[in-house]
Amino acid sequence: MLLVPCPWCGERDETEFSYGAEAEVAYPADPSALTDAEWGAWVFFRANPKGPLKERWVHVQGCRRWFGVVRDTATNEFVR
Amino acid sequence: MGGEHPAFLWRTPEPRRSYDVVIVGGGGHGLATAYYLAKEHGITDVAVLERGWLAGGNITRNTTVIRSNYLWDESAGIYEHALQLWEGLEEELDYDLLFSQRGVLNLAHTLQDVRDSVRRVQANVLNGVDAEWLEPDEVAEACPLVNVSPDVRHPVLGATFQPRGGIARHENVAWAFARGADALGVDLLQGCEVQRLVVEDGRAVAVDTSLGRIAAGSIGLVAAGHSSVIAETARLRLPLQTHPLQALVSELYEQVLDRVVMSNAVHVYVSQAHKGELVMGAGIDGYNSYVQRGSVHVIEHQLAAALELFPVFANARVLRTWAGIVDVCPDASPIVGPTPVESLYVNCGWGTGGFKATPASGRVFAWTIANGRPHVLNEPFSLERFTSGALIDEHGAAAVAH
Amino acid sequence: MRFRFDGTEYEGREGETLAAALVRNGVVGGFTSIYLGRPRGVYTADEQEPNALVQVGAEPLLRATLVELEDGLEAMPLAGKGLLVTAPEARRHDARYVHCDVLVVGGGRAGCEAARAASGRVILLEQGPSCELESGEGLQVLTRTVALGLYEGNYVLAAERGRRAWHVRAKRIVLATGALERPELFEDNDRPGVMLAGAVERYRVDGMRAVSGGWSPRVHLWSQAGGRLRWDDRIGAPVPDGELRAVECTGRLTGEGLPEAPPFRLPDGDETTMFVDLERDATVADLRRALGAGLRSVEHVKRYTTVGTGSDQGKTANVNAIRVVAELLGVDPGELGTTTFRPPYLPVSFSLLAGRNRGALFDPARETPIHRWHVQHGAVFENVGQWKRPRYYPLEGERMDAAVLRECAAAREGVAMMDASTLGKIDVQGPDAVTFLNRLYTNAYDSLAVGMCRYGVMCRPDGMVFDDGVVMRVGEERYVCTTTTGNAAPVLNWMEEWLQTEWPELRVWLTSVTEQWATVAVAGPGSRELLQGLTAIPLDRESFPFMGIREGEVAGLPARVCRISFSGELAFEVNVDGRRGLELWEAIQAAGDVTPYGTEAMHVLRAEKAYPIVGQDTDGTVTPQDLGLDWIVSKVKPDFMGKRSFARLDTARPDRKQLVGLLPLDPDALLPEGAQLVDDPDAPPPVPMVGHVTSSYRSAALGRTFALALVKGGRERIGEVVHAPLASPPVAAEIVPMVLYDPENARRDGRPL
Amino acid sequence: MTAALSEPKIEAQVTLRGGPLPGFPVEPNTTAELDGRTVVWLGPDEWLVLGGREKDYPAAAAAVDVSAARVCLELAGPGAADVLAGGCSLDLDASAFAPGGCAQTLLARAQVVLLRPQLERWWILVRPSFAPYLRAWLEDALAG
Repeated sequence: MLLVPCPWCGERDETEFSYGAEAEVAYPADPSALTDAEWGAWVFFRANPKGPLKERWVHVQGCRRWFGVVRDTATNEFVR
Repeated sequence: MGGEHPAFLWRTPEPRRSYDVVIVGGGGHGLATAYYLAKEHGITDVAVLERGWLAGGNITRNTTVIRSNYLWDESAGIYEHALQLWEGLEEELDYDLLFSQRGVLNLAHTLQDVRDSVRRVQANVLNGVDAEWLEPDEVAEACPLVNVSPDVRHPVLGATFQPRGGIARHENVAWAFARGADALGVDLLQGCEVQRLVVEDGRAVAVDTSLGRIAAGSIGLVAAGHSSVIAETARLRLPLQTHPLQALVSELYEQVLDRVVMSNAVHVYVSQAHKGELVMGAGIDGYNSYVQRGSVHVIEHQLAAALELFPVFANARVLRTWAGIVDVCPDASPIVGPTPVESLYVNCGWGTGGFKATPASGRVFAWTIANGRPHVLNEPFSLERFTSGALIDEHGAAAVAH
Repeated sequence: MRFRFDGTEYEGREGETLAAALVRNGVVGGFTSIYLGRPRGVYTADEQEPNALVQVGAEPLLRATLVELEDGLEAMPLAGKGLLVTAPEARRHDARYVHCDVLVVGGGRAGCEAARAASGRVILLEQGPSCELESGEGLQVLTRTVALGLYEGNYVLAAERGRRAWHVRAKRIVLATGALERPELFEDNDRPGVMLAGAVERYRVDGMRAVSGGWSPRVHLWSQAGGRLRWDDRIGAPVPDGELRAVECTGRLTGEGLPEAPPFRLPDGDETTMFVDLERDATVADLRRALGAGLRSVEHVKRYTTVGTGSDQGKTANVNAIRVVAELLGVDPGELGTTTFRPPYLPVSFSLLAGRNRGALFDPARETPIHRWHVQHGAVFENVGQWKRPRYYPLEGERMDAAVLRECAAAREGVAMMDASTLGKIDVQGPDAVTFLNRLYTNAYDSLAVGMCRYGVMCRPDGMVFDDGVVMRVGEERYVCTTTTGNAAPVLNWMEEWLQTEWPELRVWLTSVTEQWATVAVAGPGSRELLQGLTAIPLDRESFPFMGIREGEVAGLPARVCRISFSGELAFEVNVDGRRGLELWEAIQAAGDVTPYGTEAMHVLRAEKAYPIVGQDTDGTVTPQDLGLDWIVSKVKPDFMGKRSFARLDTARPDRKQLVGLLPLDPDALLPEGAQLVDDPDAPPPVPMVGHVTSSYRSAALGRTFALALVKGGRERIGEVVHAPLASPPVAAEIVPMVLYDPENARRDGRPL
Repeated sequence: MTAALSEPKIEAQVTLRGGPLPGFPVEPNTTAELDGRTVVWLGPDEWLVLGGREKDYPAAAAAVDVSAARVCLELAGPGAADVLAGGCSLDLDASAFAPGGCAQTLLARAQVVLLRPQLERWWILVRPSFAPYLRAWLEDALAG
């Protein structure tokens, strides 16, 4: 049972959150300028490292805020 | 005990410096691939590299459900091919796999479940896959343990039934392929961790391992949860996310359940293995992780769900819980085929569906490596589909975990 | 007190375990092994007991060493397998979530010391019935409570026997779990009368052969949580090694204070009767055979021999197995490592972990403010997500088909009303609201005037339809977006995700108002007259246009009325304060001859107009264009969610599955929903499928059956016939344009007042 | 279990968005009493005012009437916290959740806003559609 650090509400049980995968994958400035491959990469490809991952969570059962954290996927420990 | 296993399984060879084909990953799919390479393509200069112990990954952690009642033609194609191979596999490999075609029930709990079920059953039948739709009273007949009372929170409105579906004993399957491959000359190298794929002018030529560099004519990457990590070393990005998938077994009980029963709506699937333990699976934990450990609330929900369907389990006890780590594609279908890196082939993204596909996955992947192009059955499962949009979306209408 | 074991009555004593009582009563043996059928007897005095397994009533596989005697207890010996029987559940299980500064696991000497030394809120777990410490200020002692697992975030799951699951979050955890005595290996070491020395001592019994292979620390929790282990040659067993954040080990768990183990060597004799795992009937011979098969990993050996897979999870067997394998391979036991430790430490019942979440409490059933009325009027309900929605309202003895035809006819010819309160409603406010909506919906909102509403569709970035609904502009900078019932929460989360993570610069605020408003849809040619009798808002078609919004009073309640129609008929949706929803409903009921209708009739009415239902006519692989909604996909907006994906090779194919109407050639034949469609009904498998039926009904208005279907290149195939060969009997149907009822929308304005 | 369940009526509730208005709590998971009304922190830019109406707060960036969107279940008595601890993963000890505190969390399987007006008095704000479930769950828990 992960203890997820909400920057506002503090550490809460994983059950209060939804997971948002890799953080800071910006929406392309002009999708129409991208090739199908480039567009597909944005839509479907996200980082999946074994180790530190900058990822997003949303405190969906709490303050409803999205936030980014770094978690080590090899240990499940929140680094920051 | 152990009588069901043969007196000899495999050698423990010294690694050679070079092989025609190197298979990265000594799980069920990797071992099956090596077996079929040797058996059907005469390619025996093959090494299977396993960082831990053979078949120590997902194949030993899964719930061994076998079925082929998938919605889309592409999925039905490869899973039905697998089921047909399963039906001859004990003979093929001369090994008791405890393969039991006891029938698989997928319960429907909502009107939309019913629509989706009818759609899937009819697609199956038209594709030549055995499938039936059962009304609640027929469900009770097929599996008297299931509570079909209309008064429960999520009543059973019916079920799809695949009589040829069932279960097999996972380590027997992996060991049978391993023994078969070993007997045909394949080197099974355990404790051999692949650190990186060596690529020279766009061509994969070798792997650097904890036992040194091993050159390869072709490389098949079949590392389940770790596929994307290893692929990254060849600058190959895969649309995968790795999640824990939990399962559990109960203590041993006299046989009470002679079917496989699955329910998406309430997130549970269960069968009773030959030894007598109930084998149950849950949903995927939501976050990416390589830790073979899940969160306890998932198990709690799963058990509550199981008791809604099977009141008789109230006094059953959980003996052991664990998690495998599965790599999941955006469309919940696998990627099997060539990559932009020449002579590097991937077989990954099976998510929760890997075990049942083992023989077909190994067979078509061996064909793909041997011929340098995809077999007709895995052609649709290409990386290309994430560019063209031709996904094979199995978590839409047909989404049935495992 | 008296108790029965295997049909024989014995005398028992207060505070005694079943095992202790059996031993005291001179029962040597009494049990049988699982595969070899060898006689076995009580072997230990603790939770690792491999032989003395009993069934007590409906409870299978209890360890006699843990069963506390009660007067009249009846126990049957089990040979390794229990019986699952349905029986009324005696106990109610629940859970407790607790937090503490220090959690001590194990109430032995070391555990109690640790608890005494600890400050702040302290919890001590002891699996036995008693502990020298008692609960007091700042200290909570839980006896008969076994720690099952140690998880991320210093989270311990524990089971208080037969009662309660404890979820403990601790700042610091002290493991004082002690050690377990090991069996000794020799020929026939499983015979009744052979007993661990510690047990002989505990039972104070004569005539037993006391054996000991040394002691193994209970490293289970430590290892489960990812703690490293080190082989300790002195005690001949693994001990905790390295560090785990905020977890400490103390006492015999660390190996300290444990007797030095006798140097290990394989005894001579018949290895087929030297039992390593008593519960699994696995012997030294089996281990030797596994190595002979070429196996080297203890994990392989475990699976080959099943050593350690019994209900004691190898508590008695695993360390000895490692010692034997090491000996046979001539390696140091430390090199072999151990098999993986997994929760739970002791088996725990499904019902204990399920707790209160059973029956009606398994999953919340959500009810609208008007629910009571629906129940009182005999509605048959449908589960939609967690909601309970009336599916139809049968009259005395009326079947569903008849009820639905009647409800539909009322909506087409008279007045009908339905409870639409479950629709999601999201209040969207702020200067940038319109920009926000333009980015998420496929159509444009700049031209939407205050007091008007517009139908909208949302796609995922992959271009597939995600949800649809109506966007109402209720103020200069204020909108209310409705969502499908099942997607209310997902759509709000989706909106928040984009707003917060991609477009934080937008000044927009989102609030769920789903339950703020009760919504009643009044549909039918007579709806205007009926409703006009309840409100001063002019409802005539000139002053209240289609897709208009009016605020005012209805039946004396402050209301927001929208002229939107999901049936094609003249219709009004009346929204009032949720707390007054029932009042509104009853007022409209009382205002005239109004037929309540449910989701089934609603589905028929909308299907006659080819209004798609997300999730029924779509499955996550359908674009707005596939649904024939090109008119709602903006050609002018530079971008919106999903736009780019429409241009992809596969998504732009002309022969994609498209939503079309189907008219069975036999107007009485009903296509099954979900039915697959083919061109050649007589082709042998595999038969190419050209589409499938998404919705299918009997229509009162059309006086026949009809369906909606997704058909490959369907819009190019109007007039052609397709077949549903697996319908019974098979059905042939003509492909027709989607909209089968009032295609020119003549009815939606109703007749003038 | 020594606790009693009741349902106090809250006539009006309003959600306010944007920056904090004077006197509003800015500390997460706290409440403030303002002109006889309880202002509940729901998020860095979101507050719930018990007894408030949209028109009372023209200065707010956004004000939304949610008077009907949550009902209040009150659990009071020495055993109240223990009952809640049967389905809520928060630390309900007064040292961690003091009177005047609030939290949005899960109670059993329902999302709630949890308030602690007094040491042994808890207010559970829940969506009306979930109220029958939560009431049943609490009554079940109270029965022990």
